[in-house]
Amino acid sequence: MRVRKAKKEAEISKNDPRVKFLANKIKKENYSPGSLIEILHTAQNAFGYLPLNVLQYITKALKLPPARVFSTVTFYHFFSLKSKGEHTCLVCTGTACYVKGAQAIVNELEKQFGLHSGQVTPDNKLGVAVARCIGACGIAPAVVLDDEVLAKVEPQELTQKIKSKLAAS
Amino acid sequence: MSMTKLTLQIDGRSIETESGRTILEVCKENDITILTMCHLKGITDVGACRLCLVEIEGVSKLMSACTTKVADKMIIRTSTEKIKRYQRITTELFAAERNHVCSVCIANGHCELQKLAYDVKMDHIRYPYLFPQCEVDTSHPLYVLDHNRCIVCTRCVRVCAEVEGAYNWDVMNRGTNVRIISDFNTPWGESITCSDCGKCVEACPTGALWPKAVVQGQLNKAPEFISDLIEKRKMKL
Amino acid sequence: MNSQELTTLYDKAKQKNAQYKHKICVCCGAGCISSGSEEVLKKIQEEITARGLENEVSAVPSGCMGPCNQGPLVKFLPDNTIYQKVDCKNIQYVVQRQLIDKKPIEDLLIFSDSREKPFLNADEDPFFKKQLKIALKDCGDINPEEIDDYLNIGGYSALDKVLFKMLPEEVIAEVKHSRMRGRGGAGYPTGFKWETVYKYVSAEKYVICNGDEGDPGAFMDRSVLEGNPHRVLEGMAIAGYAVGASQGYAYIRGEYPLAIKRIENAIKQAKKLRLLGNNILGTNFSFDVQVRIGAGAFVCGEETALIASIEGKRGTPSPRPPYPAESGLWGKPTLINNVETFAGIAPIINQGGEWYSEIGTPKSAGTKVFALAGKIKYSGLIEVPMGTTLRQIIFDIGGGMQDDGEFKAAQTGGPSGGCIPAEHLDVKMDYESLLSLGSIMGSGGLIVMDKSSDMVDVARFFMEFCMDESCGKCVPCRVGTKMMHDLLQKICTNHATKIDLDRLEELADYVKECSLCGLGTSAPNPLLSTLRHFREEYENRIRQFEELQP
Amino acid sequence: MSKKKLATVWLGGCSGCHMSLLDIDERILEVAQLADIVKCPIVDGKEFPEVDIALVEGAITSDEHLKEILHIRKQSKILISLGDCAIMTNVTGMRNYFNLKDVIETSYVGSVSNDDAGEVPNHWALLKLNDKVYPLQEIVEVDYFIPGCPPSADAIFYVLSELLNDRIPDLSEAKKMKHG
Repeated sequence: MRVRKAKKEAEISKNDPRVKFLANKIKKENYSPGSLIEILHTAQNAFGYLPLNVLQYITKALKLPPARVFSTVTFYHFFSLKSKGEHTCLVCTGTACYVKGAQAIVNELEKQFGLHSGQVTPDNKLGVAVARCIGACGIAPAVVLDDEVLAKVEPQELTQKIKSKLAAS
Repeated sequence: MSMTKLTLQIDGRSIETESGRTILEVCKENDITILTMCHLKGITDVGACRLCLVEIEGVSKLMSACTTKVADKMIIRTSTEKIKRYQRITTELFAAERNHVCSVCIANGHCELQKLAYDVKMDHIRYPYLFPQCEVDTSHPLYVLDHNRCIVCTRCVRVCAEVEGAYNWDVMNRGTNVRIISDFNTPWGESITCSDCGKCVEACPTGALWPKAVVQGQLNKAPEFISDLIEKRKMKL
Repeated sequence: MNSQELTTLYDKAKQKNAQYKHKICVCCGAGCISSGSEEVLKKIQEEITARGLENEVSAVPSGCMGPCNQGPLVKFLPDNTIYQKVDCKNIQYVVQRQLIDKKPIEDLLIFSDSREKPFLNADEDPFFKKQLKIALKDCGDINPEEIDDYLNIGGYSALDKVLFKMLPEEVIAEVKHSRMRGRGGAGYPTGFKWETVYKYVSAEKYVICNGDEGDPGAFMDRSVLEGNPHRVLEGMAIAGYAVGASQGYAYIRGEYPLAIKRIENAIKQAKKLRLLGNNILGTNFSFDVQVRIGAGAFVCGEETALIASIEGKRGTPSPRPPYPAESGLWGKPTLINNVETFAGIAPIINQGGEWYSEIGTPKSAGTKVFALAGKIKYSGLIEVPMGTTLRQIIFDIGGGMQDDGEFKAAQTGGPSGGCIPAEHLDVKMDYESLLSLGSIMGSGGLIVMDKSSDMVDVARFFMEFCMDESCGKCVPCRVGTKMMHDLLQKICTNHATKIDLDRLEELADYVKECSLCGLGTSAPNPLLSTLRHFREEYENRIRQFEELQP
Repeated sequence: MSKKKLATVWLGGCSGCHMSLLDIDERILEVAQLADIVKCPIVDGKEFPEVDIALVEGAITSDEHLKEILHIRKQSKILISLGDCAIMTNVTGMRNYFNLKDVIETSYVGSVSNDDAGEVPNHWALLKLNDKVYPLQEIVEVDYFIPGCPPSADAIFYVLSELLNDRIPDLSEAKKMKHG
């Protein structure tokens, strides 16, 4: 038998309110493996992303194989294993937005902040992502800036808005 | 479930069999060749490689032989020109997806993918190679995982979960970014679930999983060993 | 609560509503909210209170009214006057003129900026007049967050009817008689699906509402869920009664937080009144609904993948048979229908299958919701009888092309559908006609394109979508869509030869025939349909490249 | 029957395929009866002449190769990809997973034996490597393929003798196909 030398991740603090929140959710879902995705949603909402030690916590609580949990997390685009930045800018690139110039927005963000989809600035201030369709086609092109849905977005106006947000924070 | 006798026709041959079996099982019993890659007798079939597709009269879609049960009076065709054409494309896509460099592969000469290429008479690949950058995980003391040679048949995943019960493996990401992972995409050698049994290595059809103790040209896998093991486990001695 | 008490509830709701002379609905669909409609609603409520009209006028949020790019929309009932692009600044003026002076402001009425004479009663405007709303009927007229509003229009009376007056077999017969077909895309007859699930004997069965509307350019399900969630719940409960299930799941895209919020709220309210939960209306029938939130995977709209996702796994599809009707969620018989399908159930029960079956065409009964988007004057949500022509939809309802551009093609069915060229503008929008043109009905996304659209690039766009959304399980879809995308990219950048086009066509046929699930088998559709109707665009690019060669 | 013209070419490969060609041993006399070998890495000749059959070993790795293969395609009635490098880039293509710059740095500077003292050679006579290595069929139309690393002498002889006798070779029927 070989010696097992699994790397230890930083333990998560039981006093962290987010952990308590997560623990409650897991209890509410009856520790059922079937509710893995609901629990992951809760964890991501609480932590902004899914740190490895949180995944380990969930894995233990639900008595699931680690690989099952990791494979599920990486399957869904909603879940992120990396922190996405203090401010997030989500550009919808669904068909309607695409037809109405979402690409210009993506290009402008790249030009102004040097960020491709899924990237974060080195100082972790701003993260840029694209969505496949947020279902707001009537107001295309649409952008979600920190949970606020912006309609008929003009690239320059958007970057101005982001810049003022960054300056304010 | 009670078995009922039924008669069906495969490639013009009339065959008697029982209900509850898959088309693939019936074909094998009757020496009708069906190409497979993700199938391994004894573990759950997933119908992923699409090599075993057959035509069934009255069914508009092609059906995977490994997951479709036989029915009375079914008329099945396994080797029409259309099916052969599709099998060749599947093989080409397998070969173009990752980096299958036979000449320097540990499994050269003992590889199911290589054999498949001969079976479908693939002398070259018509599609551009994707040349993805793939890792080689040598962290396990006994075995190597080489993603360059992996075709994501998931035989390792199913053997580990269903036969060994360790559930070390699963698949991460999606699309062409899928990769076999152990635990949290942890190096295999640091897995807390792997029991070092080596069943995944036996089950792997290519040179993606191999024992370190073997040199090129000597690798000889025995996936049928897994199938036998499953049969023996069912015995009540 | 029993049936008697439901009647009392209806009376109560009616009474409550009767006291108001006017009702102001402010569209709080996701589109209008992003144009600031919540603020508008708040201001209107303040204005009503300031004028001391709170006992005469109620101002409530409502679901989607349709013309999403004219928002924020405010509707005055019972006059049915709709104001568009309402600004917080002129609310005082609007309320004064509409409610007090009774002199509506023509310049602010819906479509006033593009029609010579706007209509005081919006239903007379061609945009609304040519529609027939069944699934969307009450969206825009009721407050989706109040069950009273739904009860006021006879909500849950269909559930009451089936529980006390109909056997499950009779419910199924009624749905079969309506000839309704699944609105999720494939168009499988709803009644037959119900019957199949009904016939399997099992102590546990499940009903799933598929709200994983992932097509880019489609927002029908979202609007129904946001605008009238109780209608969907009622449909699910009726389905549960018919097939013998006591647990339902509403699977909704994570991208639709408002829809999730409203359906969760609706479940809570319905449970409180015992219209969901144990012993509904005092009968032996129990039915509970849980919400499951999708996590960003288009493939989860496929039934078997959706089931895997509800079970907390990777959303990878499985080969069928066995069909979910036999072995679905947790291996039990499972009925999966689309949001819009469930929204159509209560009207069928209330008004009869016969009534429904007479709407639409012989093979495609009823109405269909479409999401109009792209280069069209009035984009938004519409509902028309099946068999309405594409021309009627775009030019009569949608007001024609944006900036009077020239129509080139309409894309239906999203990444699984195809493009319809100008010469087929008179195609009837029903399942068979669209299929014969190489497209599909799909869930109802309808993107209009003008001459500036490059059809090869459109094909590439959808192929990229399918490639990104491929779950990676089967080889044809995983590698085939990637290869096709690369070849399309090569054509788009003018680097492809005739051989590349041949390869592309061979691959398209292969992926269509060999893929495991619907995502793969339909992934080549946008490519095949643009090849069929706009082949010269592909060939021109190839010719350009080949002429450059030495 | 007039004598045919035969050429063999060595592009981005290890010349192992040519070794295998030589392994047809005395059967080369049979080939010589039916064809003249007019161009071959060991026969001097500046221009690539018009030929009936060209056997091409190796992948396309540089501008030079690209120019050559386009010219060869024009000059040849039948073009045969000889060996795995020509067909699937094989070992030659193993640099395709990396940046060309990294590959060159690693080989000339970073490799352990260099003690970081090496430098990237820069001489006009050296091949200018392309970013990626391509198999022949991605650049030109190829008529026949003899896979293998190297292909067996039997396979090579079989294909040659069939073509020289105006028959169509089928490697899969003769069970001579071999990858790797």
